[in-house]
Amino acid sequence: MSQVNRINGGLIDRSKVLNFSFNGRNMQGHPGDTLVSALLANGQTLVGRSFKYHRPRGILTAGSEEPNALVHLRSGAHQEPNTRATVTELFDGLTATSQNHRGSLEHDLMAITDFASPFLSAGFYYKTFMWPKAFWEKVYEPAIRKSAGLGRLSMKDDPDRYDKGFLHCDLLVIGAGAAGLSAALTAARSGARVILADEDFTPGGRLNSETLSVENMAGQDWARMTVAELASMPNVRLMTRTTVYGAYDHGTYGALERCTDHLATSDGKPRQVLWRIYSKRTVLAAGATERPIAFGNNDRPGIMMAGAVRTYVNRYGVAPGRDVAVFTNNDDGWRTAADLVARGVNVTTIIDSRDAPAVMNIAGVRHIRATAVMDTVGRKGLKSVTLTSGQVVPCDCLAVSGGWNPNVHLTCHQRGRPEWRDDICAFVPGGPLPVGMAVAGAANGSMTLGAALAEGHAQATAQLDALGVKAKGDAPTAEDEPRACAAFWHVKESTKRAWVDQQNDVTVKDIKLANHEGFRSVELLKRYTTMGMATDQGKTSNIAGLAILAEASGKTIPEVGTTIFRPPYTPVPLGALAGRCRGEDFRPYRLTPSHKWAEENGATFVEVGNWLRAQWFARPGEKGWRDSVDREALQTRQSVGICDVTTLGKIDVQGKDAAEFLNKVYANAFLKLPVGKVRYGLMLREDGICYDDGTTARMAENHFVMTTTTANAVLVFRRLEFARQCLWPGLDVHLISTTDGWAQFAVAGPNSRSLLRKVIDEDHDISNEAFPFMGCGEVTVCGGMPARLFRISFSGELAFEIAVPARYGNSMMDVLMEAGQEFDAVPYGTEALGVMRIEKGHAAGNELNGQTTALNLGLGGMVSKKKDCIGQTLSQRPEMNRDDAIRLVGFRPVDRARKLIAGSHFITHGDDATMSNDQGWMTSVAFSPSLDHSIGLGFIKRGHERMGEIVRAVSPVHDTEMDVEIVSAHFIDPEGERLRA
Amino acid sequence: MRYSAFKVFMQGLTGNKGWKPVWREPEPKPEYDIIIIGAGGHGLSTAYYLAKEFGLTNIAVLEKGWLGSGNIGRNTTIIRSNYMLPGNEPFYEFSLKLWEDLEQDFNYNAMVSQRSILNLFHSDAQRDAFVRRGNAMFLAGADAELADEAQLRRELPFLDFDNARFPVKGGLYQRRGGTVRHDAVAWGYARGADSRGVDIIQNCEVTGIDVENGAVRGVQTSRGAIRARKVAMCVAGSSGRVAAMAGMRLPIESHVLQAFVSEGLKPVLPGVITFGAGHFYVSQSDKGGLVFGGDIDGYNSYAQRGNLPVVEDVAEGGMAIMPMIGRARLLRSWGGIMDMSMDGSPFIDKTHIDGLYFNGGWCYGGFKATPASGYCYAHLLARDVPHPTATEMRLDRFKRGHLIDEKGQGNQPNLH
Amino acid sequence: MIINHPLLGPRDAAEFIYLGDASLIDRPGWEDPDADEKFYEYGYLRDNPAGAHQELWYHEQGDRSWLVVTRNTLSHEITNVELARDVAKSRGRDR
Amino acid sequence: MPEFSLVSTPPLSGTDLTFGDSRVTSPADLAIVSFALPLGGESAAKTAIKSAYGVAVPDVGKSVVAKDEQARLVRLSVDQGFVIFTHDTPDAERVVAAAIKGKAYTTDQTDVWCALEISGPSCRRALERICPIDLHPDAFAVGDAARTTMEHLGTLIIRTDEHTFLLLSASSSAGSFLHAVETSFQNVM
Repeated sequence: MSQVNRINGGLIDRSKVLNFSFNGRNMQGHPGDTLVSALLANGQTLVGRSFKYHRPRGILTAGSEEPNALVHLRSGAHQEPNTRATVTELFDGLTATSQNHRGSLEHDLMAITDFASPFLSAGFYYKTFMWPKAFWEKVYEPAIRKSAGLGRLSMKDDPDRYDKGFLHCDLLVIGAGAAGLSAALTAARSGARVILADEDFTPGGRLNSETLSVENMAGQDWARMTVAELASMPNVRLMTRTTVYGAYDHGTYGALERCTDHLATSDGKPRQVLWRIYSKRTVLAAGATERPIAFGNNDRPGIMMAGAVRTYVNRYGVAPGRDVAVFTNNDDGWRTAADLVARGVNVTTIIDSRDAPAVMNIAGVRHIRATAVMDTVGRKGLKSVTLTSGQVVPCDCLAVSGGWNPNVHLTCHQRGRPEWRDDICAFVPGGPLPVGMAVAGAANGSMTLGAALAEGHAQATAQLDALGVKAKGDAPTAEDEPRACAAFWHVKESTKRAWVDQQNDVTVKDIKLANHEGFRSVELLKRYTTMGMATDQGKTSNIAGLAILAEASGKTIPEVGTTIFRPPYTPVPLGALAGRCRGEDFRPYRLTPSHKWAEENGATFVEVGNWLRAQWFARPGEKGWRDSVDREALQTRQSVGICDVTTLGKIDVQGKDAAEFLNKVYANAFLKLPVGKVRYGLMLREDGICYDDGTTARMAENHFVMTTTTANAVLVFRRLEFARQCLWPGLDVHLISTTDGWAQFAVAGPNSRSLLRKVIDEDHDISNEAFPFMGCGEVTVCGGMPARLFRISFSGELAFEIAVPARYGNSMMDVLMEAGQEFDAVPYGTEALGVMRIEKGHAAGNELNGQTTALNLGLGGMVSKKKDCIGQTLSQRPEMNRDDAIRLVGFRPVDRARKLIAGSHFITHGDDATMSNDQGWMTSVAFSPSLDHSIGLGFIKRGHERMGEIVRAVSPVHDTEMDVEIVSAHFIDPEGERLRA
Repeated sequence: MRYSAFKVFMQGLTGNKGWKPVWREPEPKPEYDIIIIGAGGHGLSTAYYLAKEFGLTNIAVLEKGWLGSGNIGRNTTIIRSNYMLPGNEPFYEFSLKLWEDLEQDFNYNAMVSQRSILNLFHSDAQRDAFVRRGNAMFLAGADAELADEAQLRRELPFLDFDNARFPVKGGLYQRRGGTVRHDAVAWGYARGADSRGVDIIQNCEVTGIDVENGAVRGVQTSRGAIRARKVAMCVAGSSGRVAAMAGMRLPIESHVLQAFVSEGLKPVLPGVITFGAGHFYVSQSDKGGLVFGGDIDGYNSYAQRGNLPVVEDVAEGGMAIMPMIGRARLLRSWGGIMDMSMDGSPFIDKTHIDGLYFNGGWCYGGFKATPASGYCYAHLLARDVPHPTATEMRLDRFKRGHLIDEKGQGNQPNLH
Repeated sequence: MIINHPLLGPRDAAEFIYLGDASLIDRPGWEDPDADEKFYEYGYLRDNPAGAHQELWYHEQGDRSWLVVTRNTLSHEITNVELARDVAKSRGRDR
Repeated sequence: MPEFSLVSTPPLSGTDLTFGDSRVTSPADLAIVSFALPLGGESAAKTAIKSAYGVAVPDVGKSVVAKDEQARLVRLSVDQGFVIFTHDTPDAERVVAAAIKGKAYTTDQTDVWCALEISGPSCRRALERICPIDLHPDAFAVGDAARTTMEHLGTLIIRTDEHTFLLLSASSSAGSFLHAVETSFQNVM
């Protein structure tokens, strides 16, 4: 069997054959086909199963509103669930499988749920599955979850690439149907920068599906000609396969371009591009969506929207059936019959719910007026329909038209609320539209072709006018076709279930039950019945649903109103929304200047924010990281170690008032810091909590170099700019970051001075007398290279930090190591750095965690009461200064062989381990190779008064606890003699 | 009407014609003992517990829109008690325990599903903080479990372990955490309160709060004046607007939080997973949708909608941690308005006006608090003393310097 | 959102960092007799209006200027954008 | 003669990539010095800069080439700008400070940044993928400059010619920056 339903005509290229498969069955189609048009051509009308009742389902529409024809597209890691086959462009080698069935599509074992439907009414699950209590997670829910859901993810990493981009234009035209083409043409000819976006692969909208004429030529031809003209203009960007899915603030739109979805492979290129379009003005010409009528068993394969039937015949050259009947409440449905007959497809009957004469005379077609379809026969394919008159009409395709709903979605993404228009029985855009948006054509309720073309032109003209551009040209013209419509939502005579939301299996009865039970707001209705919450977001169901609710609750449709339309217009893959930002490209890497050296010398790296820092440098023979870290820390304390500390934030602070400025942003005094000196600075937030710390050096009278912690570099800069611009704009002070500009190395240990003497040019005296602890200055190294030297120490040893321009950083590491050879200098990483800072009791991120005060940290004395500074006043609030406040102290295990655990909580001996007895927690732990046991820092209530006390350190998440002794946080050289040596 | 499997079966046999309305639609009376402003989750649960636990039923719950239209109807449905600080953790654990018995208690299946919640960590410092937190949870009687990378590789093989910018080093589980069908919580509480005599009055907007001599006397509404000696604000998201009617300025900003759901998919996620190196958390609903979210947009807003940068940021986090979701599609996004407080923690307190009570400042953590918030607020309203688990949730704590700042971000609401 | 920077023209709000109410410019004096109360109100209480809101945005990925943006919190419409430095000066802030 | 010597290894040095009609290169020896206009001393600083470079300090968001074509002045904000010029020794700050007679606060920014010059007709199509700024010549003319963010990286973009852009980004993330630019070209080729 091949393409049994293919007929003449349409916009397909019969000269090429495309092979594809559906559920393993090989079929053929042509370029220009969608998967559905090709399936129909091959006689495949059963395509999927519904969500709840697993009803056999076919094809309802020919567009992105499709609720039924959803498939798994492609296979393996490329498998894409819930793909609308109606808009899937056919390509050679396409494979698709149906979803949501156990067993085959034809014989779905889950179809049993359909027979249990009396017990599965709207919201039934809220009323049962409560007993026994433990059964929900174990029995009921797993069963529900398994049968729910639709398509299946492959569980494999998405193998495709995605990209994003930014576009700017004067006028964005959304939709390339009659109104959109008319608007775009008007704007383009006027010279404005235009973007015309359409979700389809062939622009033209309904023009491609109809037999109407524009400018005295076939609509299809006019569309093709217009598109060609637009494509040739440099000021126009024509974007096909592009869905504008969301209207965001101030003229920003989200759009998804499907670049390779119509190809067999992406070939290394991005599969899709997510565009952010910045438009000055927008014309929304998104068209309209035809809506079904609810009647008994209206969900059978073969029952289709009347407009879709025209699309398959006129655009794709496919007859959706052999014997077609039409059921309509409006004039438009009649054109389906006329077009089919013109193509030689047998149309037997037009059933019009209106008691009105024939809209047109169509030879050989019977007109039954004031009648409706009440029921249908044919579980896996339509066989006949039964009318309210009792008459049975045999047919294998029923074309249904319940009228058209303007696609108002994007008009509502901000504050717009649609307004009801009785004359077209539909909601049209209302309320405040997104800024800069105008609506044209069917989307605005201008349902005829002539009106759509005219309105596209008029709206574009008005939008250009607002931009100060004079529009050129006249509107294209066309005849206005008959479009009269009479509201008709569901067939009351139907006793069988009548579907409103086909995908989620919501029926007229469900809506009536929800109303009866009190779920009378349309939002409650939606939530209770799940109407409109399926993958089609209710494009074909919502309006009928709320009309039925209105009827049931005795309200008018506008009183009931719509639910809120939310982005996206059609679903957007998460891969596209993420773009390139996944895997290693999730965020940029920042590398230290000596990164290459570290790589070559055995470093293991660790993420510190976006930085990669050397964590330790393994040497051959070392069995684990502890070996390396212990060696690095010991050797630094015994001789000299070198560590790249470039990641610390560096801010150049200059200006006549720089000192005064620093005095305001630091808790301690900076006004009188002498030139050539460094001072430790403590920064508070305005709420009095410690924020950041670092050293600031006075390089010259009006020039300071501030350092911040690595984590807070950007945040501190931001706050300083706030202080400078918003709090004290009268100060002459200027800030610029130099973090990346200087490669800075800590050179620490008793031999650090000796080492540096070999590197620093001889004319700079770095003796203890000339360059004492907390000294700083500009020096030169290696024969005249400018450098900065700071005598500061994080390790507690005699130590310096030396900075050279970053481009010399890698070389500087080499030089320092070479110069250090005679001292057995070691490079050390962040772990050894951490060990040494814990040995010295210095607070770092685990202690400066945004919850602790200077008092908690034992730095209360640093907060000057004699001056104003950020945080000073609020730091004095009573509960932040309680006598029993937590204090930072040191801890060691009573059994020295045990390892302390960071995150343990402290409990006083004799107390139960409960939250009310919680005394504090261990913040940081390390193994001290110098002391040969585990040491820790932590906060404990009144810690400074409890030296020597033994408390319990409990860690229930490790199911362990141990006794620890409270000790001074300064484990090594508490007098600080070494660093002053 | 009591719900049960038997009732569903019998109704099914008789065409589902015998179901009763779940709640009445009463006209407001001129006076009540207590008026609760806001028929969201917290307001309805407050009414329910007032009626059920404290025997007070002459109560009106006034709702501007439809019941459950606040953040109870637009959240990501997560329940958990993985807090750390003494002012918070006992309260959230109390809430989790109420969740565990809720369905039997109010005879409504809200699908409380203790599928576990997992917070991933990516650095040693994060691990230390999670150990501290997990231990605090134990001290408060909650459960916590530290998982290492090897365990997570076994349990969640689809996470990006091998190509990640911020490799997963482990995670903190709370196995008792999970999800709940959020709307059903509102409906269950509403049904339970209504059946005990509470008047839930929808489409009734409070337009003014009547205060005489420092004491509350009632409220003005779009359906006329209603008198009461006790008025309880319970309108998180709109707290600023309602409190302004009583002349109050609050330590709260209103911010928009977006949330997202994908198309329905066959089960892929066992529980709730939170990425520790970006803004992304996700669970999967019983219908199959991936329900996910991230950070707030970050600017003051009452608009119930957000912008693209956050949508993209959340998707980036998702793809970074589980690149298998690339071909799943975002179906729908929405925004809710959050009462972002100055330390990230809520308030259940009296106000300076006699008889006027305040419940708000839930940031984006209000859903999980629904039962305990209602219970504790009911306790305060009925007895005029705070419930023992909510003693710290006071409005004056900032003046005193008592901060309940789990994240350590200070007095900048959009960072909590 | 788009913020129309007074010097640079329209820029995506993604380039900016949001702080909060522009009343944060009005930092109280530390020696005021009721400084405790004033700092508490400055630090913690907000008008949080549903409507026009003057607020601080920092152009971090731009010219590093702090801006005072007047924006409607219901519609997100922006009606005015000023350099915060100018606003601060006009409110009497100096050094 | 000193015992040790330092070798310069600037990030991206030697980058030279071709994508169809376009090229991505890393300019050699590009020196960058920031100047800040002192509060109250703005006009003196501007006068000094004008006399040093023969051109007035441009408006914010603009750049201008010095009269002798040896430097480009970029105005980044109300009180700050860059002097960008070719200079191969690490004393650029002193050179600029001397030229403007110390009338503005100067800071060496050479090593803070890495630079890519991208030129050719396809540039805009590639930049469209990462750059939020409208680069249409009507909106971003030759000489225009903007600081923005590209793929999470702060970037300064300057249009130096119709189809030529100079991009500066933080030197520590140079590798990720090049990767972002390269990927953009690959994706549009």
